[in-house]
Amino acid sequence: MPDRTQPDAPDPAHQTGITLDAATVTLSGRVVLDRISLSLTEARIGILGRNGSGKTTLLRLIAGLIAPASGKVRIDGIDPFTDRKATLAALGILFQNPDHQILFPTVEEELAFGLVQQGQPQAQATATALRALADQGRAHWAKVPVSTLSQGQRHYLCLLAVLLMQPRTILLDEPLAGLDLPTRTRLARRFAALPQRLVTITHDPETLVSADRLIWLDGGRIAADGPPAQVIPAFTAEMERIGARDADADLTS
Amino acid sequence: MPDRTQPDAPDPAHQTGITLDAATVTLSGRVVLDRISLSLTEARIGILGRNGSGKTTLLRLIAGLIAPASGKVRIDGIDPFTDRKATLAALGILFQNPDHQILFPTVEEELAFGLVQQGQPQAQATATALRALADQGRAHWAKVPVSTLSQGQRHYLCLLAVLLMQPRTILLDEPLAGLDLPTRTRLARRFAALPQRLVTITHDPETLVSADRLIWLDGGRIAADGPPAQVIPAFTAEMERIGARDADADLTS
Amino acid sequence: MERNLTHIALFASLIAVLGLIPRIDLAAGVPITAQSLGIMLCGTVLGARRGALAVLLFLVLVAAGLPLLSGGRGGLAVFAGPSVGFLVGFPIAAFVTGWIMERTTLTPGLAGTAASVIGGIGVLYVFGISGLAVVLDKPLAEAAFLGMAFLPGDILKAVLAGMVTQSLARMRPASLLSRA
Amino acid sequence: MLTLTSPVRLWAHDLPAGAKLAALALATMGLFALTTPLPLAFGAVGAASLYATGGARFARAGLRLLWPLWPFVLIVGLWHLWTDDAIGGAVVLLRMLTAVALANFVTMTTRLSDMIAVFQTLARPFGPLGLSPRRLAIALALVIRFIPVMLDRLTQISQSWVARSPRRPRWRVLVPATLAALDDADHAAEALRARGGAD
Ligand SMILES: Nc1ncnc2c1ncn2[C@@H]1O[C@H](COP(=O)(O)OP(=O)(O)OP(=O)(O)O)[C@@H](O)[C@H]1O
Ligand SMILES: Nc1ncnc2c1ncn2[C@@H]1O[C@H](COP(=O)(O)OP(=O)(O)OP(=O)(O)O)[C@@H](O)[C@H]1O
Ligand SMILES: O=C(O)CCCC[C@@H]1SC[C@@H]2NC(=O)N[C@@H]21
Ligand SMILES: [Mg+2]
Ligand SMILES: [Mg+2]
Repeated sequence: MPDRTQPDAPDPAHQTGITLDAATVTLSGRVVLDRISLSLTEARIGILGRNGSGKTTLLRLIAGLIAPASGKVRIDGIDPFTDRKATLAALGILFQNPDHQILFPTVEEELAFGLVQQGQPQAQATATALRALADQGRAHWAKVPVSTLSQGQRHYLCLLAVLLMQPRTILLDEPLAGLDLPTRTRLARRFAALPQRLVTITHDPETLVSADRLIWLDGGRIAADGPPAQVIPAFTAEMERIGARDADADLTS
Repeated sequence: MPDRTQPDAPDPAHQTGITLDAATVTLSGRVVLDRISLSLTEARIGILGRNGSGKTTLLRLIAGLIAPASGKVRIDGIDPFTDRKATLAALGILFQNPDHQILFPTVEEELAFGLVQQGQPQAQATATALRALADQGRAHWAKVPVSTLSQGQRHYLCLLAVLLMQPRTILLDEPLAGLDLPTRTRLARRFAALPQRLVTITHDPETLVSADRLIWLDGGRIAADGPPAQVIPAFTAEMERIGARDADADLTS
Repeated sequence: MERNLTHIALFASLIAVLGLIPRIDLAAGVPITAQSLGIMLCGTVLGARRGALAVLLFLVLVAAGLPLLSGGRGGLAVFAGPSVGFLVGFPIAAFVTGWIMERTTLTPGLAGTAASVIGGIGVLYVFGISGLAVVLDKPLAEAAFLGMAFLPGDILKAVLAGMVTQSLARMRPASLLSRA
Repeated sequence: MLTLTSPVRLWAHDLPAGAKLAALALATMGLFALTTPLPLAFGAVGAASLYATGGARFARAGLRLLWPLWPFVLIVGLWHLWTDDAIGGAVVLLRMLTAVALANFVTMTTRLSDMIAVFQTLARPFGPLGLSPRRLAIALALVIRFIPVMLDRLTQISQSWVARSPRRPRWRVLVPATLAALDDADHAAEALRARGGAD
């Protein structure tokens, strides 16, 4: 049985996708993303780059959590920073750290919240949340305090919460970091089965070999953009080259 | 030039090592480590195991941050929970998350703290910290607010802080998770050059192929204990077997 | 906007967590508690309006029945108990502390201590001691005598509040909403 | 989290929370209007019989909740004996114990969610000031969610300190703990915005 939570999610191929037009982001006076222009319409997109290269900032920009200092961002034609309501249907984001994402004390409340935000009445939202849990064989989770779930379980809860809102695009910030191998294998399988467009940040280029398109960020700019067969070898070679150099020259700044 | 911060650190071979004698840890009424007996005298020791298997708890127990509910823990003959003063010289710990480790606003204060606690006068401790930074080509970090460092840089700072205290054994909790490839390569190289005993937790068995001894924890007990050639294949096979199974059976608590 | 809401909520949690520091029963059933330090910090860090709202939020949960006051007490009963004056004074104390913090140009540390002494001790004691007088059916002077038992501890807390505020100003200047 | 709700279910659980609160407010005002021991004693007997309707276990739980008042009782008792004003002492103690017992009775027989719903209704008039019931609900949930998170943080901070120091951190955990609260607040704000904000 395929592992799909959203049988009726819209087909990503019919969407206009994510477009950035010379978008620049400045944080505390520092240019963190520098005139990024992109048009993303593929179903599986990967983002690579060193620590501090601006990957998370790019995801937050696309999700409308921060505004560009200059330039333009559009998701399926929507401005994600100003039109929050429409963005909720267009786009969901899985934060790198589940503890930065979970807002409610119990599993049921956490799941229902997004639906209420999308306009469902509370009772209906709770019912939908309970049904989703039951579908996953986790009906007993409903009243469980999130603080008693393990890291992997909290991670999974965040994913369920995002999927329940049925966004057309899902942004994933290092979704597999810190998880054990079996959990990684399973989550990867679950991601692969999703009908939505996925944009995934990772430090492991191997997990992106089957992506449609990879973007390599470096110092807030796009260093490479293309199919995995082209980007991965270049990226790996450069990372190995830097890694072989003396550490000191680079960690500085 | 070899990358050693502690030219005069004691030779691990002369130490009696870490011994656990039927140590049990109970957290909020739950048995998290179940009568663990170990005698660790090797220079490079790895700990493997699934999320929630008790790896971090074992490290905390060894570091004397928690007391065993029953059983005994000794580091070079010292009880790490009660004899804090002696333990500081015997043992340092790098926490999994740098945000859980850093206590002070600037790099210099963070580095000097441990030295002052070991009995150095403040002025001398600060001088030592500055010298260590200069040795690493990072003299300009001294007054930098920790919050403006990237995740990888903070990680590196935590490691420096531990090394500066010159403990005979260093416990590392997933020291490479979330770091980019070059930083990982460099840190791995630096770890390899350290004269101290290292106990490393990881989810990546490949990073432990050159260890002297691996311990595989499962559900708070030792599932396997031996050289990498023996433990890694068994561990990997089991993880793949579990990963292939349906997720639902397992994520359910 | 979201940021205001979450800061208010997180500081309400902070007051609750401070209540877990063991309390000492004293002076006619009003405990010595680290929670009054939480009240001061709400003012010095969040400022007048947000600080007072954080304290109110905390009190709403206490009234609703969560055992968040020191010693695991809570429910409507605490508003009928000897502490009622202090509890009513809490949000006002946070407001005054924040109000002073927002207006003085002293360094965050000095301002934090001064504002905490005026708001978190002066104003709070006016309410707390009046409450004690009503509950005990005693003249204000006698109630004030009982209240003085808290003074040494509270002065220490005001100094701590100043030090914490000073450190925050250095470490997360953007998060010191009272000075933003 | 532990709440103060009753271990036993009784008739008062079925009354609307708003009505119980209104009755409690009236009763408390009444108690403070009385100044002689006899009517106050009647009030105390009334409160005791309310507890009696819940059975022995309920009554014991109620008595336990009164226990934290012992220093108050002791001091007031000694003071009034010393000033030779036994009647005044009886008035103060009867009034206080009865008022607290009645309030506990309402807390014990009202679910947390019902109580919060009443507060939301009470907050409605303040909507124009930015205190909408919905925001109040989100804020309350956030507080409950972050209390255990913050406790974990306190443990982590003390462990990080102890790992490098022979001494306990004690009050020194305050700065890192407040910092953690501020950072958590920023993260929560972003998570809230990611799912539609609080308006
Ligand atoms: N609030 C801020 N103020 C100033 N600089 C910031 C701020 N937030 C992030 N930065 C800087 O912006 C750069 C990009 O940060 P970002 O979090 O996007 O990196 P990343 O590519 O996700 O890195 P990682 O792989 O470590 O997660 C970093 O150099 C970081 O120090
Ligand atoms: N304070 C606590 N109270 C109750 N249970 C706890 C507590 N801390 C940890 N545990 C439980 O103990 C078990 C072991 O936790 P530990 O952190 O040691 O796991 P780990 O092997 O380090 O996992 P990970 O790979 O996710 O870091 C987990 O199931 C966890 O839920
Ligand atoms: O927990 C309660 O019942 C409320 C406590 C009020 C205690 C007041 S706050 C000011 C003064 N300083 C203290 O330490 N305690 C009192
Ligand atoms: Mg990132
Ligand atoms: Mg761990």
